[in-house]
Amino acid sequence: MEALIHHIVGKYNYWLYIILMMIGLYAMIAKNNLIKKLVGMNIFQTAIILFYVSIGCKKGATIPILEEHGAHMGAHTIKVADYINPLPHVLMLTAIVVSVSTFGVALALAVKIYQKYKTLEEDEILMRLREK
Amino acid sequence: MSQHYPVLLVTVPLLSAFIISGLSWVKKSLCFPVALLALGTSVFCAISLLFRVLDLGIVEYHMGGWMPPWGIAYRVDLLNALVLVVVSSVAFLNLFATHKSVQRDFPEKMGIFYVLYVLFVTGLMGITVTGDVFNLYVLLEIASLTAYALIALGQPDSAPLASLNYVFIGTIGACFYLLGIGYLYIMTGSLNMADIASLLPPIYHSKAVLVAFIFCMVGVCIKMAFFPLHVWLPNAYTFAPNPASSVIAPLMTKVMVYVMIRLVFSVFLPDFSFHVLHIDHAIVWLSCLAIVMGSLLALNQKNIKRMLTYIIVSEIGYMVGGFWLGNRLGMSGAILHILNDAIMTLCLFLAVGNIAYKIRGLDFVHLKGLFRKMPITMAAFVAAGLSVIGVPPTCGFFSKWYLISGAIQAGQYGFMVALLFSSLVNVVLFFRIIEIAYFEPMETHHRVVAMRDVMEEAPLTMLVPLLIVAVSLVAVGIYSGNIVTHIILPVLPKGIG
Amino acid sequence: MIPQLDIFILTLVIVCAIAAITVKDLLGCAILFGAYSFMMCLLWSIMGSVDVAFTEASVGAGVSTIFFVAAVFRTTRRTKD
Amino acid sequence: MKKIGFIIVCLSGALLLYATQDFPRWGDPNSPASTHVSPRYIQKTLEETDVPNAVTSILADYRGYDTMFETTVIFAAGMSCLILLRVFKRKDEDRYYRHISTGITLHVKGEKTIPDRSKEFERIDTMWTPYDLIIKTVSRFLVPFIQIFALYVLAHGHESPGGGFQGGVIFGASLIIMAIAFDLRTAMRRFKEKIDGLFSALGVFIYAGLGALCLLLGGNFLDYKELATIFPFDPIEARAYGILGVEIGVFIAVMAVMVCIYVNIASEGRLDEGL
Repeated sequence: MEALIHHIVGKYNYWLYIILMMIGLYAMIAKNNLIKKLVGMNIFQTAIILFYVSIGCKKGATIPILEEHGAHMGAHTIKVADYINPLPHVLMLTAIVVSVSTFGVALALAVKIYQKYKTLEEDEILMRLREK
Repeated sequence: MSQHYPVLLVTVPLLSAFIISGLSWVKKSLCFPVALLALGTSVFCAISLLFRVLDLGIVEYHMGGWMPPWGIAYRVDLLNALVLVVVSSVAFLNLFATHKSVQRDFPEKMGIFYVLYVLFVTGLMGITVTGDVFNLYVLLEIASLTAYALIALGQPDSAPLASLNYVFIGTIGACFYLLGIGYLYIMTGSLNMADIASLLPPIYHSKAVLVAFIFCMVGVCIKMAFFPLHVWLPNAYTFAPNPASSVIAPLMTKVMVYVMIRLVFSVFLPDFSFHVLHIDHAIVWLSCLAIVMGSLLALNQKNIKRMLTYIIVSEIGYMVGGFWLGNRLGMSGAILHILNDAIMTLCLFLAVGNIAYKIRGLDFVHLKGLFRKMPITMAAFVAAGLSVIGVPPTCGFFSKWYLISGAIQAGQYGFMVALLFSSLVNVVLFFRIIEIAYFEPMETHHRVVAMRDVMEEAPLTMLVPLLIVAVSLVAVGIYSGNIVTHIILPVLPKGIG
Repeated sequence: MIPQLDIFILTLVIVCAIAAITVKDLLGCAILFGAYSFMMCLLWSIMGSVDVAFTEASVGAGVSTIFFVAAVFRTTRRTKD
Repeated sequence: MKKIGFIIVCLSGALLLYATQDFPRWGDPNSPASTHVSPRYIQKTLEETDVPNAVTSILADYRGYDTMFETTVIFAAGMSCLILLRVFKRKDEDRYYRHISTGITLHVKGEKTIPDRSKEFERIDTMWTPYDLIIKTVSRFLVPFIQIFALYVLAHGHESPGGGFQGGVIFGASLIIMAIAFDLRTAMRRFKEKIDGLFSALGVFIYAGLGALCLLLGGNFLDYKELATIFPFDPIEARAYGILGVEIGVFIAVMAVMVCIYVNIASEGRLDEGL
């Protein structure tokens, strides 16, 4: 029992990101409305960001902003274990930017599709296309 | 300056994109020359880089002067250099060839069109040259994002929907790739390709590495339209505007095949991919399926551009299958086919672009009597068609020869049969078009014109690049022996039989 | 960091995600999506990645929601699922 | 489709769950991710770049090349929205004007116009008439403070969370608030489309140009310490100033692109009427 709880506490963050990602992926595949699919896509991307942020986490560490006076005391006084790993944060800043860019372009496309078909439901659009 | 070629290659087009974007608000007529100049510089850098690598071996470049595991490094070997030359020259030729139709189709948005075009090429070249897995993801997103926009500019009825579907599927692909490198990062703590490769061997049997491999490969396969995951490609490429489709179709999928090869060669290492996993047979069978299904679906089409998109799907099967044969012949065939297929696809799509410049539709019925109307374009089209079929003097024959000998050496007779079957289907496909275009009389409303056999070719600026590409089909074919011995064989890692 | 708070917010994130993809009104979806992003941002600031949380608060909960509302304004609120 | 989706989702979920077994424990300070590459960033950032916020120093210096392309992604998104939605030909659409003193609305068709800024008439939108005094007044008060906060976030990115990207988004949001509280035309009069387009290119150009400048001064691309040869800094300070320079570039680009995407979506590319 103890081992199980130990196991759960050690990994639950990774499991939850998987659940979120699957929600997003399911919405992207199974939803009919184009904008709903977009929301699914964003949830999917955010879940991956959550995963990366979880990688960077360290128990008992603080945010990766060093205190200025550390510089004068020399590098050896900075303990690595005291600061959270900053590299995944940097990667995820990039990923957030990419996701908002994709979101913007996709919304522009959705607006363009709506101008043409006056609907955002995929099956209705395909029906219109088949009628032609 | 010569040590800076790897970075100039990418940053010159990048900087020029911003200049073009500024110019598009001030003076539109200058956009095209600037783009031409920038891509010309990249072609020059790429070719010089290829010679430099031939002379000196692997060239490395460290961004910001930081050493590799900490900073981002470019690492150029012969494989990168070859693909870089292909990407830059295809983009350059296509830019030159399609200027007239861009001018006609997007008179007001020409400047922004060129911005996106140049950014797309920048993204692809960055993907090719980089030695950092995360940098590859960012550049992949640049290339995809611009491709979405370029595709959506096509037919107003269906292009936005096709593009939005591409957005969804492409984002899943890119996110799977990101997830895969996340798994690699959590296991190794590094993002540099060479560094990951040196850290992986002790943990080859870890489940996380296996899943990382699967997700990276699935992501890349989605982006390259490997058969069951190809659903976005036919619509997107068919409805894209011709100037854009003739650069996206030859380059995007080929560069993704390159990424697959790069991941296997320099991140996971062939040792893991071939000897630890034992999935090579399964992938070869899947690619047989891709080849056969691609060819059959191509037979079913009534629109010339749509037919070509399915041919691309089956060509992807050639490259992936040839690579996973796992011997020197098959791999060199696959890498040679990246080069050949880029040239063939460019030639086909440029010819289609020329046809579309003069004729309303691209369905087979519109092609009647086209040989009399546009003889030069159709001659180039036929040359590319012969190359796709694999007729000897053209380059398509040689890569197919390597692939088939590789299949025989590996004992994968199924792959050989699939290749031969698809060649047969290609014969049917192209001779059907030749028959329609050569023997059938011109369309009724053209009849008066047809009587006099008036030639009505596309403008010279579109014809000359097309002819250059058509000639290079044969030239690359003749020199393919040299290319294989001097460029491709040295790339292959040692342990491959 | 407090595990109870962490788990509470994780639950809220998942509830918001499910609500955002099931609600039958796109404007509501936009707002729920903004709430989802904001919860995510809280979660990340609990985990100590302040820069990512700041970016998500300004981008995910802020600007993307505005884009979303603008797009809904130009299209329609109707959705079948 | 729903069933296929469910099967795919379950399969990939199972695969991912299977892989988590081999992960290091969550928050483990001895995991490979925390011990291989990242310790150097934490230990050396003050020494090598003079920036206490490790995230900023990695973002703009150690992995600055990624960030340049990240900004390019944003720029590409802005250009994509512009090319997809922007309608350059002015369509002759119905327009509504309100006579200010009497409140009578005029419906104008075709090409005949009343000048948009005439004193007696004001243009109103066909779909949406944002006319709320409270919102207008509050936003008029708030916008300058938001903008100052954005500049603070930009300038203080070296020592605290934030930086060019977040600052740019906040600044862009302040302009969007103006567009929502008043109307799109008012906002566009303050911040013209041409300026917007030029700014978005200029921002990324500053970033890439700074990198190219380092290259011309004899270093590698984006090697800010070369800036010390033309500016009076020592090489370590030069890195900090280089980071500030590129952050300013990111700020300008992001601000302009956010506005560009918003106005194009909200007005379907006519930059005329909108939310």
